[in-house]
Amino acid sequence: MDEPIVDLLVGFLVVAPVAVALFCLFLRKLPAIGKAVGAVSVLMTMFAMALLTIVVTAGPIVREAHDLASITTAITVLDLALMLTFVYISWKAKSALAGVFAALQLIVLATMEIGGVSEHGAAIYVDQLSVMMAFVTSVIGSIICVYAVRYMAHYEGHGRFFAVMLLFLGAMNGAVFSNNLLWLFFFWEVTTLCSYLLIGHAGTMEARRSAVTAAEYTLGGGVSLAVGIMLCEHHFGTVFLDQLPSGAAIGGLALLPLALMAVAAFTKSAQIPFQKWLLGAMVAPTPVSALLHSATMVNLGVYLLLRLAPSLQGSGALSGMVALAGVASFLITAVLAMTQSNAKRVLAYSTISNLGLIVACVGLGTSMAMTAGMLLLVFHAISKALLFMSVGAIKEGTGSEDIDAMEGLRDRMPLVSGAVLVGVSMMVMPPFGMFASKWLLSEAVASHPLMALFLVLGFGATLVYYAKWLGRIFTGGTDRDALCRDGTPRTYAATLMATAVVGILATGLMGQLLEGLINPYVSKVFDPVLQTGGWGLSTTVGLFPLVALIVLASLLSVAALYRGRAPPTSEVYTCGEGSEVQVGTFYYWTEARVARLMRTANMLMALLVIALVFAPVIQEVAA
Amino acid sequence: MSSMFEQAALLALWAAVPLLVGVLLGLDRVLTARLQGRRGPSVLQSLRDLTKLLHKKGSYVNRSQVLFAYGALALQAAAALVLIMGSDVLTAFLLSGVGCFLMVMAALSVRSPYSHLGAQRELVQMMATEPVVMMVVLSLAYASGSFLGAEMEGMLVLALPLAAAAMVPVLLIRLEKSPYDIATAHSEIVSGPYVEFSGRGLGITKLAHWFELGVMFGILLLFFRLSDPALDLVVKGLVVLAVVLTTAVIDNTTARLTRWRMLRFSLTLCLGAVMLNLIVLYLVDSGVIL
Amino acid sequence: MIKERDEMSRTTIIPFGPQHPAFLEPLNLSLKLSEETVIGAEINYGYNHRGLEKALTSDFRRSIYMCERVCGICSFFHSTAYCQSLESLFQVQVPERARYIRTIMMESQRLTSHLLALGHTAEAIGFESLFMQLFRERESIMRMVNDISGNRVHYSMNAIGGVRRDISAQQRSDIVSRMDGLEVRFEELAKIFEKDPTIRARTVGKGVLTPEIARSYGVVGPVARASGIAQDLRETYCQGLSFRPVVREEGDAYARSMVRVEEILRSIDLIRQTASELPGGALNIPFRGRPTGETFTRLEAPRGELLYYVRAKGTTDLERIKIKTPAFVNVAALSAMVPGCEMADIPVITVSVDPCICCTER
Amino acid sequence: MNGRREARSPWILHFDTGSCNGCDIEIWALLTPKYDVERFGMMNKGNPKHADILLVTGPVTKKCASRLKNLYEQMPDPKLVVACGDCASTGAPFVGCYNTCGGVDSVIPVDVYVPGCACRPEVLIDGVVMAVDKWREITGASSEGARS
Amino acid sequence: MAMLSIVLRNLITGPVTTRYPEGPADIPEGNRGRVDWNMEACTLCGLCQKRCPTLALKVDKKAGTITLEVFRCIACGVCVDACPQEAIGMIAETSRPGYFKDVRIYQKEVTEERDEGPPQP
Ligand code: SF4
Ligand code: SF4
Ligand code: SF4
Ligand code: SF4
Ligand code: SF4
Ligand code: SF4
Ligand code: SF4
Ligand code: SF4
Repeated sequence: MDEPIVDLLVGFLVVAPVAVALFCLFLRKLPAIGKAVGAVSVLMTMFAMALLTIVVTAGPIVREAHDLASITTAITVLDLALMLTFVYISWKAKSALAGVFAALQLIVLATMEIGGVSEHGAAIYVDQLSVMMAFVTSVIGSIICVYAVRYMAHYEGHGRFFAVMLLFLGAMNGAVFSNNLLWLFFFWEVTTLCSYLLIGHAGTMEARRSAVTAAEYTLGGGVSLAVGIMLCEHHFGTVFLDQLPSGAAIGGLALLPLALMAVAAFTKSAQIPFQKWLLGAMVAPTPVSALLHSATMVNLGVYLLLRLAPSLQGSGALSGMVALAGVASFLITAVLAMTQSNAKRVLAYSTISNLGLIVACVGLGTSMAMTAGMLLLVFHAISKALLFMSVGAIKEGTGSEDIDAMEGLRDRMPLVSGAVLVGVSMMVMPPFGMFASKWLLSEAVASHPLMALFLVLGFGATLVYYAKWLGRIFTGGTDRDALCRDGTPRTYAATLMATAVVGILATGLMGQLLEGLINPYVSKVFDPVLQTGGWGLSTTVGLFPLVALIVLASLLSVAALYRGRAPPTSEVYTCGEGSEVQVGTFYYWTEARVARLMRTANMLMALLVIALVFAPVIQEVAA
Repeated sequence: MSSMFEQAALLALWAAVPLLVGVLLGLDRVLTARLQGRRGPSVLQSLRDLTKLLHKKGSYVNRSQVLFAYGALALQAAAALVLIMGSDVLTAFLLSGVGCFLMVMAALSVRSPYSHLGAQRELVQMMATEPVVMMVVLSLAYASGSFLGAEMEGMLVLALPLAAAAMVPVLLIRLEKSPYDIATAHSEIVSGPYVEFSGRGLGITKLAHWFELGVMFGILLLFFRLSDPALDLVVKGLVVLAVVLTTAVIDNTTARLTRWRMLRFSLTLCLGAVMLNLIVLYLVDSGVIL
Repeated sequence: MIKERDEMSRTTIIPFGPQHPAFLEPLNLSLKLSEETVIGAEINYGYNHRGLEKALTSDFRRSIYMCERVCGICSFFHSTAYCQSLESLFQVQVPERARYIRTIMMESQRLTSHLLALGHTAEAIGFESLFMQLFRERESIMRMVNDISGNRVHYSMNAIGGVRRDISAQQRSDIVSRMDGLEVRFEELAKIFEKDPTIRARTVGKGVLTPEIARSYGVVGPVARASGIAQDLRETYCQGLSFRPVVREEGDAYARSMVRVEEILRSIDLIRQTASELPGGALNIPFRGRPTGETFTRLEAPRGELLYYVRAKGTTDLERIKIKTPAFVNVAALSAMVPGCEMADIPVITVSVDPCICCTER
Repeated sequence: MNGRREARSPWILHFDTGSCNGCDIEIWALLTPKYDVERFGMMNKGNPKHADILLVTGPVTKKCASRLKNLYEQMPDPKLVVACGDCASTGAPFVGCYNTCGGVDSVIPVDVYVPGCACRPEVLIDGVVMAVDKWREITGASSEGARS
Repeated sequence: MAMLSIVLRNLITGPVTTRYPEGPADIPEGNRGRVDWNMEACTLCGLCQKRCPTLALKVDKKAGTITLEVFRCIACGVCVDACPQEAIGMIAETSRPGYFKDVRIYQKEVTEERDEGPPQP
């Protein structure tokens, strides 16, 4: 596809948010910003859909680097400016670590620019994976921005806030469209900057400290990425993603750039032992959390891994370790999520956990696993956005994010509770995509006993923490008690419902999603095994009755919405005493024990990451 | 035509799952009574109980409770159907797992201390059994090369003896028997997750539980398949009877232990047994052993 | 702020009773749980208070039958204590045969009571078949006392000055043979209580009552004896019969069960001795007039020392009856045993104390 | 026969409203090998919401009265109450006790009275059978009513 | 494993459960089931009423009746012992349960039974 309209679409998805972001800086007033955000959201959604259609029907969009040399130059300049900004920020925040990282990045970049970088390849390469990511970012990200318009009424600095939010979306889109690793690096670091600004937005001591932590971790990851890119150039003679050799062809030290980029992805996706920044980010306003956890930031890490998957495939020890890091993160954070009482923290752990699964998928490097990973990416983003936005609405309604305080919310905020129900259902219940991908992944690990062990335990823990939370919300008295109901603000209702609809549609169209986006990307490396057919989705060894389950779920939902004659109610059983009831939650482990587990996990996983980096070296020495 | 006939027969079998499980539970009750020196009820007693419950209107505390219970039933029934149709065993198991999740939700959706304690114990119970059964399913698939029940052929128990054995404690737990009758532990938490259900609602939860048991027994029976249909039936019948007898005897010779012991036992010994079995098989396949 | 609310809603409050499957009787424990650990327990009484002590003062003859109904588990101990009180007010000496018959009935009732307590313990730890087995043995004694007294629960055999019903020679041999059979079968069950790993897992170390705390609560009976307090009123009263109290040191639910297990074997022995040495003579010595004065009577009931205080002023109605029952002190000791235990241990610990509310509250 | 199916599975709830334990133990005896009422499908459910038949023992002390009512109300319809023993029937063994209400029927409606102090297991069995008969009548009548 | 041998023995030797109500009840001869009057012998002296601990019976000299509230009688046998005429006997058979609380009236000449009727709400 060469039509200029395509250029326009691609360009728009990156530039429009940035432009409106600048505009926001001047608007300052919330209602005006709201209108601008609304407009750009609608446009981005439409454009993302258009781009999606084009890519699905006409295949990837490729733009050669030599046609875009001016942009490359601009990006190089901006990149250096960005690095200097980071140095400045570190100096102001008195973070030596961040400063060192920023300086290192600067040095690596400068070295590369001086050494010269190959220019022959596609700078922009919009394939199915990119467009899938762009779609998630644009649609879910837009919804979150609209949601934020209402949420941020209680905060200061609207202009700056929305500017950064939109910039974030633009940078995300830019990153996933880039084929040139240096471009990707630039956008990658823009998201780092955005996350720093957003986390620190509230301006409190805690917020600022968390922001600095986040910057330290992700800048460290950036260093790893920069070095990785440099080594790419050194070993493979290219910085273009599509030109990286496939895994079977590389070994020894040549694996080092891949290992480093994987580490960078781990930091971005907050895998253990790099999870601290994401947990600290909880101090940010809820829309920020929603954005970081679903549409942007953490997705970028796993996106990079999915991109690198063809190269990682068959790399033996390296991909094995990536897989192990992924499942271990998955299990450990799933267990930790059981012990948390703050809803946002539970969600944060759950994010790390789910991203761990995607990492594991990449590490496993089979057709089924890749498919599962991509499905997970989409559905996780949607449901996480829904859940975070619900928590925000709950916080506004009740003043608390604590799970215990949400007891009986069903009676007080039925709509938001329904949204949580849908969100959690998307996470654990059929027919939603997360469930389907869990199924697929499980079938993929049947021949990997150890991975399977981590996985089955983690799935159990996942059910437990969601049951606990949802259970709290739905802990109600008799229907007679459910009288007073807070109205949920319209913006919240609309955005929550929109997200739910996106999730439901995506589930309903899972077959199309598979045929149009996932299988084509998977087929670059593997024979895609998951097909639509039979009762739903089928692989050579298994079958997922999607259609039947959708019918079942619809029937249940109809039953849930049906308000027939009220059944006879009775009070709860209290041994005849009829006393006041108080029910507590379970956290299984004491805080000390959780901290101990955390320390051990951090240590072990840090060792694993070190091993990951040294594996190529050892392999080289051995060979 | 014959395939249509077969499908109809399978559907009939599915519809008969509650009957079969009911009779099995009745048999278990008679056996338990005899082991205790009592005469005991009729073999059909469990079915009679269910019929009575389904005909009794009952009262509820709130709507969510009822809806979750119906959801649990729907999922368990769907799981049983998937299994019976010879389709994906893993799908069946996952569906049944979500069915248990919904049952927990049903118990949690009432502000009742006993119900909540029961639900929390049910969660621990799920943590104890789900991983084991899932590993069992994975090992079945590994040994047979397919996740489709219809394609799991031969006496897989010969390749997976430990995995099959691990199903016994799981069934012990799921049949609510000591030493691991935890969630509904009759004395201290009254009837745990079921405490706030009555009449038809209770019947629904029971039915869901029966379907779940059907799925569990179904997974166990996947270990035993012979090509001769008559012999196949006999072997399967004998296996089920042996399991019922074993669980009844174990139930009657032990006191009920606590939930952490259960969790430890099942996550170390049972899961370990399946893992060991799977790893041995894996090593044999990759030629490391033999 | 949020932290505080956190703590608050982390606790569950469980109303344990008055109607609860683990309890036969209406008693309410208000348990505060953190997850499943008990962090506080409040015992609420009063569900079973009928006002019997007041009613018992109305007519001293009628009260024999009424004070049996203080409790259906050790009814005979109550009527015996009551009759002994009045016998001491009337200063009548009970004939030897009557004393022996009372002993047989008391020890038989101790058997039923201990078997009940053990069965209840088995039920509380989910060992249903053991419960069934114990009750099967208990039925044989119930049949025996039914035959002797005419009722399974309330023997109505006591009279002031002796007993109302005799034990025939045939009944005597029946008693001895039943005891022989019971001994053999019960020894098997005793071994299970002692050795079974699952029972031990549920009872050892549960609800420990150290001797010091036991003394400070003033516990009596098997509860005291399981905490190393060698105190059994039968030791001084049972002259002529070989008797030693059963004592254990651990003070936990296991020890309390084991004390009962061994006491059952001793009671079997006592019954056999008394039944085979049953002396002849009158059943009952008539008394004259109206009671006057005041008296204390102590008796070793199955759950420990039972105390009757009776004061009379020479009228048909008594002036005051005060019953201090063993369960009254033992149940209170629960509040020292329960905190820190698991919810699942509550029935075990409670039952191991063998609480009886009907006499505690009368 | 209408109501047959219900009547074959009577689940009981036992509540002691201040009895002397005599009758309670006899109820327990019903569950044990010698009497084993499970042969009639009877089961002891410690939970009013699962129960069909409420067995009450004791003369209903004043403190228990409201609890008894609460439990009775939590039982789903159709429900039956059996007053076990003289206490529960009339409160007679505790005549003159100031804290009793004198019989279960002073608090909730009673369907069957079982005599005895203590009531023998055999008589209790008869009493429950009578309750089951009555239950059969109730459900039979109501389903006939629904048909016409 | 002692329990194992016990339960297996139980399985082999069979249940000990009574056949009641199809079979006979296991009631010993000397059981204090219920009291019965032989009004021929009774002199309506009222001693039994005086001694009855539960006030279960009423002697009406004028009407020549003794009224026994069956559900109040605890079968203690005190009246049996108290009667100077030995007009009262103790029967091993117990009273029957009822939908209503039976009251039994013994007439000096004729004996009849009547129900108290449904309890007043
Ligand atoms: S003496 Fe009686 S009234 Fe006074 S506090 Fe004690 S129980 Fe209450
Ligand atoms: S203990 Fe005695 S004085 Fe006190 S209330 Fe009871 S009967 Fe009355
Ligand atoms: S305790 Fe001793 S003195 Fe008392 S009745 Fe028993 S045998 Fe006799
Ligand atoms: S007499 Fe003793 S037990 Fe009773 S209230 Fe007073 S101090 Fe307490
Ligand atoms: S301690 Fe009291 S309530 Fe318990 S059995 Fe003895 S007299 Fe009865
Ligand atoms: S009727 Fe008699 S045995 Fe039954 S509870 Fe009442 S007093 Fe006790
Ligand atoms: S047996 Fe006892 S209760 Fe019955 S009438 Fe005679 S004296 Fe009264
Ligand atoms: S005591 Fe005997 S003679 Fe006198 S009224 Fe009663 S039954 Fe009749």
